[in-house]
Amino acid sequence: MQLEATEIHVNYDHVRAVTGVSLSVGEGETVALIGANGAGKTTMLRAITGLTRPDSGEIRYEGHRLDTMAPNDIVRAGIAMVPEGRRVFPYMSVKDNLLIGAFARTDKNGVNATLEMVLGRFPRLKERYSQAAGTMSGGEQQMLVIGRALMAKPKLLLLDEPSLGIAPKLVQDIARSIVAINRDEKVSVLLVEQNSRMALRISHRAYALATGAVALEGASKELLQDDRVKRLYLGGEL
Amino acid sequence: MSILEVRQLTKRFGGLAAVNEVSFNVEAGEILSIIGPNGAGKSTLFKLISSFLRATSGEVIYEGENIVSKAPHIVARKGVVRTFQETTIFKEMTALDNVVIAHHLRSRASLAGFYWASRTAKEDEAQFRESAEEILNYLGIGHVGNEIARNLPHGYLRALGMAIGLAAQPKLLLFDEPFAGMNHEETQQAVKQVYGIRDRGLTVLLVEHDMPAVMKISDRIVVLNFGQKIAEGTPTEIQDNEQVIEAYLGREDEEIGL
Amino acid sequence: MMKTTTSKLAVLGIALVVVLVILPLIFSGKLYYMGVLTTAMALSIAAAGVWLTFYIGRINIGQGAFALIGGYACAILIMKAEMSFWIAMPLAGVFSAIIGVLIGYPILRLRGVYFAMITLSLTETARLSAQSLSSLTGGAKGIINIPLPGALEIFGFTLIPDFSTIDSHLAFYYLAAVLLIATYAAMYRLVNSRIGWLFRSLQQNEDLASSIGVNIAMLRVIAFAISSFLAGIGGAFFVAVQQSVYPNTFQVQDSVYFMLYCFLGGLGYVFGPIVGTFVLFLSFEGLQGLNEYQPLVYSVLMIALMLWLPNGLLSLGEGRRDKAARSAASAKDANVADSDAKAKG
Amino acid sequence: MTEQVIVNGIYSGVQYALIALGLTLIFALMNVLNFAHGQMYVLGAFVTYYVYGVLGLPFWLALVATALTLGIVGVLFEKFLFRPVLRRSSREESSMLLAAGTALLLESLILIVFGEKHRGVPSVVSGVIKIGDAYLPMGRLLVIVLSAILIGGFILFMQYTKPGRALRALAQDREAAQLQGVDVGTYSMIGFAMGAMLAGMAGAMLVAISGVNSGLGTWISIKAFIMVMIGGAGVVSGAIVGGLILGMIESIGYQMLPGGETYLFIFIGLIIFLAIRPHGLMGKPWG
Repeated sequence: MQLEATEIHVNYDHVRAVTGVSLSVGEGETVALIGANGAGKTTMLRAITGLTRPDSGEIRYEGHRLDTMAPNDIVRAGIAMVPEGRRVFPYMSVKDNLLIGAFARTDKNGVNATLEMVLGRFPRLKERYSQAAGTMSGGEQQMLVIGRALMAKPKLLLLDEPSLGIAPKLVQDIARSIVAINRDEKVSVLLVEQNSRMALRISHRAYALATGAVALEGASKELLQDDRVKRLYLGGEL
Repeated sequence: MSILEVRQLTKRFGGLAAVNEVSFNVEAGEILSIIGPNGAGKSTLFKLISSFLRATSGEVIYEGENIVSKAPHIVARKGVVRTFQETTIFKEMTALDNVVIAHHLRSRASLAGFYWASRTAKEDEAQFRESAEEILNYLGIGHVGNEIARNLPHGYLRALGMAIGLAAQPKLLLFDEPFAGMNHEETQQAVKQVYGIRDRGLTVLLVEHDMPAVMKISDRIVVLNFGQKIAEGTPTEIQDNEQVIEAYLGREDEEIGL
Repeated sequence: MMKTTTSKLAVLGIALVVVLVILPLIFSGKLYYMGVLTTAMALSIAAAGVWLTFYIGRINIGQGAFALIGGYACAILIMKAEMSFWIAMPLAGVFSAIIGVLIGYPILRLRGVYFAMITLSLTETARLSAQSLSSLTGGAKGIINIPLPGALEIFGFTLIPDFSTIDSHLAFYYLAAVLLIATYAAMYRLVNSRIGWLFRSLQQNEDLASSIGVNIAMLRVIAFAISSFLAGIGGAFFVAVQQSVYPNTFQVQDSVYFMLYCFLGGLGYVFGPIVGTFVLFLSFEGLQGLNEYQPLVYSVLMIALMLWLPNGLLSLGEGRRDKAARSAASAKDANVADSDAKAKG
Repeated sequence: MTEQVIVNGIYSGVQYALIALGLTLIFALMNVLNFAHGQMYVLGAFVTYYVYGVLGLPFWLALVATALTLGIVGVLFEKFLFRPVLRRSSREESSMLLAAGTALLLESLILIVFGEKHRGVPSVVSGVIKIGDAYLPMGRLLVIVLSAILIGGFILFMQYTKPGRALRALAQDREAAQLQGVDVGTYSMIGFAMGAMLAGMAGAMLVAISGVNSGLGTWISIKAFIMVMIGGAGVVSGAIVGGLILGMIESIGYQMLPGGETYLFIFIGLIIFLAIRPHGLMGKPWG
């Protein structure tokens, strides 16, 4: 497995956010992490990228321990994250937002090639190239942060709620881009989503979290038909 | 009878409507939950009702009086009190002192009276302490009254937040995600506490995303998505509402495959 | 835990009273030392005000302004209105407090560095006002030859003799001691009354305080008015000792020092400002022998204290374990708070 | 007459903008209000005085020496003082006390090394040009041009270089910047050093015109705070606008009012302004 997290526990300020979650992502796989708000999905991503230190457990990426590395070194190791809530750099242009995504890279030509690829994939970004990112619509900003993450040429892409607050029509566009990125760029994807139908449709495997623990796991196709997923969101017994 | 009427309440940030013409009523003595997917505008709505944000337009009628955009302490004086998520307590005070100070609205003595420790002030203090102890015991955390609040475990902090809210003697108590980050047993406990609060004669409005808890506890539910009210009804009605399911799980008809 | 700290501080207070009475016996005849002690006490009074604004969560670097206002008010009342010092001094305090309310009401909405910056520039404003309003203040030449306090008589009975007829240094010393004790007794009472609890609630969380019905805007102004009052009293006293006041009597540097006194003593302790003022001011005077190296040594000491004793001198008295626990807790809090804040932003 | 006022305003304004830029950079990156900014300015002036005035080396070499010295001071301050204190303490007060301590430290060091005397240097250039009715000595013109070049260079650096982008990203969203691989520690240090350099360069220009003495620091810091309050803390455009506005108001005030009253009115105006716009003209995080 490319990424393997074992028995992760995270507490924030006395709050148990994650209690013993284990998950893995294989090379070339798209794995969905679904569950209602507050289930601990984001915390798992933060633990993988080093923004939050797990209280216990182990995270390995291509054999190396991640849970002792600084966030900037984790990026260099090939993991890029699209944080929740479209965290663009609002007063920077689209261009600068994309270029900062390649901050950890030193291959200038390679960066230019990636930039071409990203702009090809998201033509809207090309139209808004020198506009301040904060003035764009939510959907455009979401494309930008995905593009920004791709600029790092990651081997593993972590996406936190890309459909959040995006109009339903655009959600489909974003879902299609995720599929295409996984397929064309040979990037493994760990997708955190509340929109479980979308996430299950575009992923190979999925974990469903509830109150900080894995409640369901399995092939996405099967979970899509599983009524327990709905109950996970809207209440009722599993 | 409606204790609270929210009418066409709107809040815009820049051009974006975080809450868009939302209207609903809260009946006296009920437990009403506001739910919605992440980013739906729940917490903005919550802050508008408790007056921690100024509304762009619309009204919040409490007992026949429009309280929209009044200072939070004035709204609290009228009987609409909010709680916060668990980290918002007076961290460097003991749990008991947190609740004692929260009796502020019940003071009969003036500030000068408190300074000179007048008889009324002494009576107030004694009464506040007694009442604070009663509230802490009622919520089952009386035994940690003398702990510094920042050292308390999470479940206790949540109860402490409720205790602070209760001490202000509200008629309408607004809960901000009372079950977030709790495990199953803690949630059960907290649900009981909320029932208990209703049984004390209060009306409860809560914003929450723990669905099992919301379904269990609520008399009625209001569902928001993209800042608009998309449904209102009993838990069973909400669970079967296709629009609600879509808001949470996404649309069924999309065709995106691998 | 609260109880033991309280009684410890009470003991400290009594010890202070005893020391203040005994000191002049040791230093009798040594005018310089008496003067230094008297000044330190006057500064402690103003520093108590700064401490109170810290107590409601505001960084106040404007105390020099209010001390200057108090000083001028007192001087003008004595010289132009020919008032007795004993009336002029309290009026000076009240005048400072009124200015404090007028300025405080708009600016207390600001927090953190914004409030700090605006208060810092208040001190310059006060100095420039004193310079410009020369018909009232004498401009850069200041007001000089202010008479010593006269006798205080009530119903023909002399409570305090005319200072010019007695050892005025000793008289000022005891006056300062009385004012100091009165100030800190009043502060102690304030902080341990419900008002103190309300102030603490503001410091810890203004939103939560307003949610339980506390009128936070009013309380902030009250605290700032008390602070300005104490600055006015301290300033008036200082001017009476100097028998003169100039626009430079209190400057930006002094405002910064007031803040440092509070930090050094410890922001969590009512008596922190006394300890901080005495330690810093006396060591400052003690370092006079080092000539130009004096401020250097002083600043190095200050930075070293900041690095190793961030909770002030009085925190040395706390149990070591408790301190370790606190700093560990605050370190983790800081991380979480930082990421939380960013996550929300 | 009015033309002279405008010329004077621009002359002060560009220097002020340079000072405010350094202060706002440090604030935006670390949320530290650098009380020692004025002292850094004075230190820069003294380095230039020493290299150019005493050693007689070329003026440009003095500027380079100033930038290097202040850069090193900035690095040392950040690494050994601010970083440990900021990491350990969540209270804003701690960094502020530390900043006040460093201001005093620098001021006393300057006093020990350079003494109290006012120091001047020979003019870098001589001559006067006339613009309309206004006279502008060549020395002042040089200051205007150099300041404008530095401000322009700073903006270009921030806009178009990789480290510049990293600094902007860090100021706008610390965590998202980390996720792009920006090392917070290194870039906070770079930012602090650059802020110190900007203050020092402004001081170096001053010495070429009116000389320097060790007591100027606090007043410069206060002026820098005023500019930042006018423009909005942590915003590049705010610092520039704030600096130019202050320079212009000052110039007009000195023309119309006697003595110190200009600043009295500036302060009163500022309090009223802040009551209406608490976060200044452009108060938003980093632009």
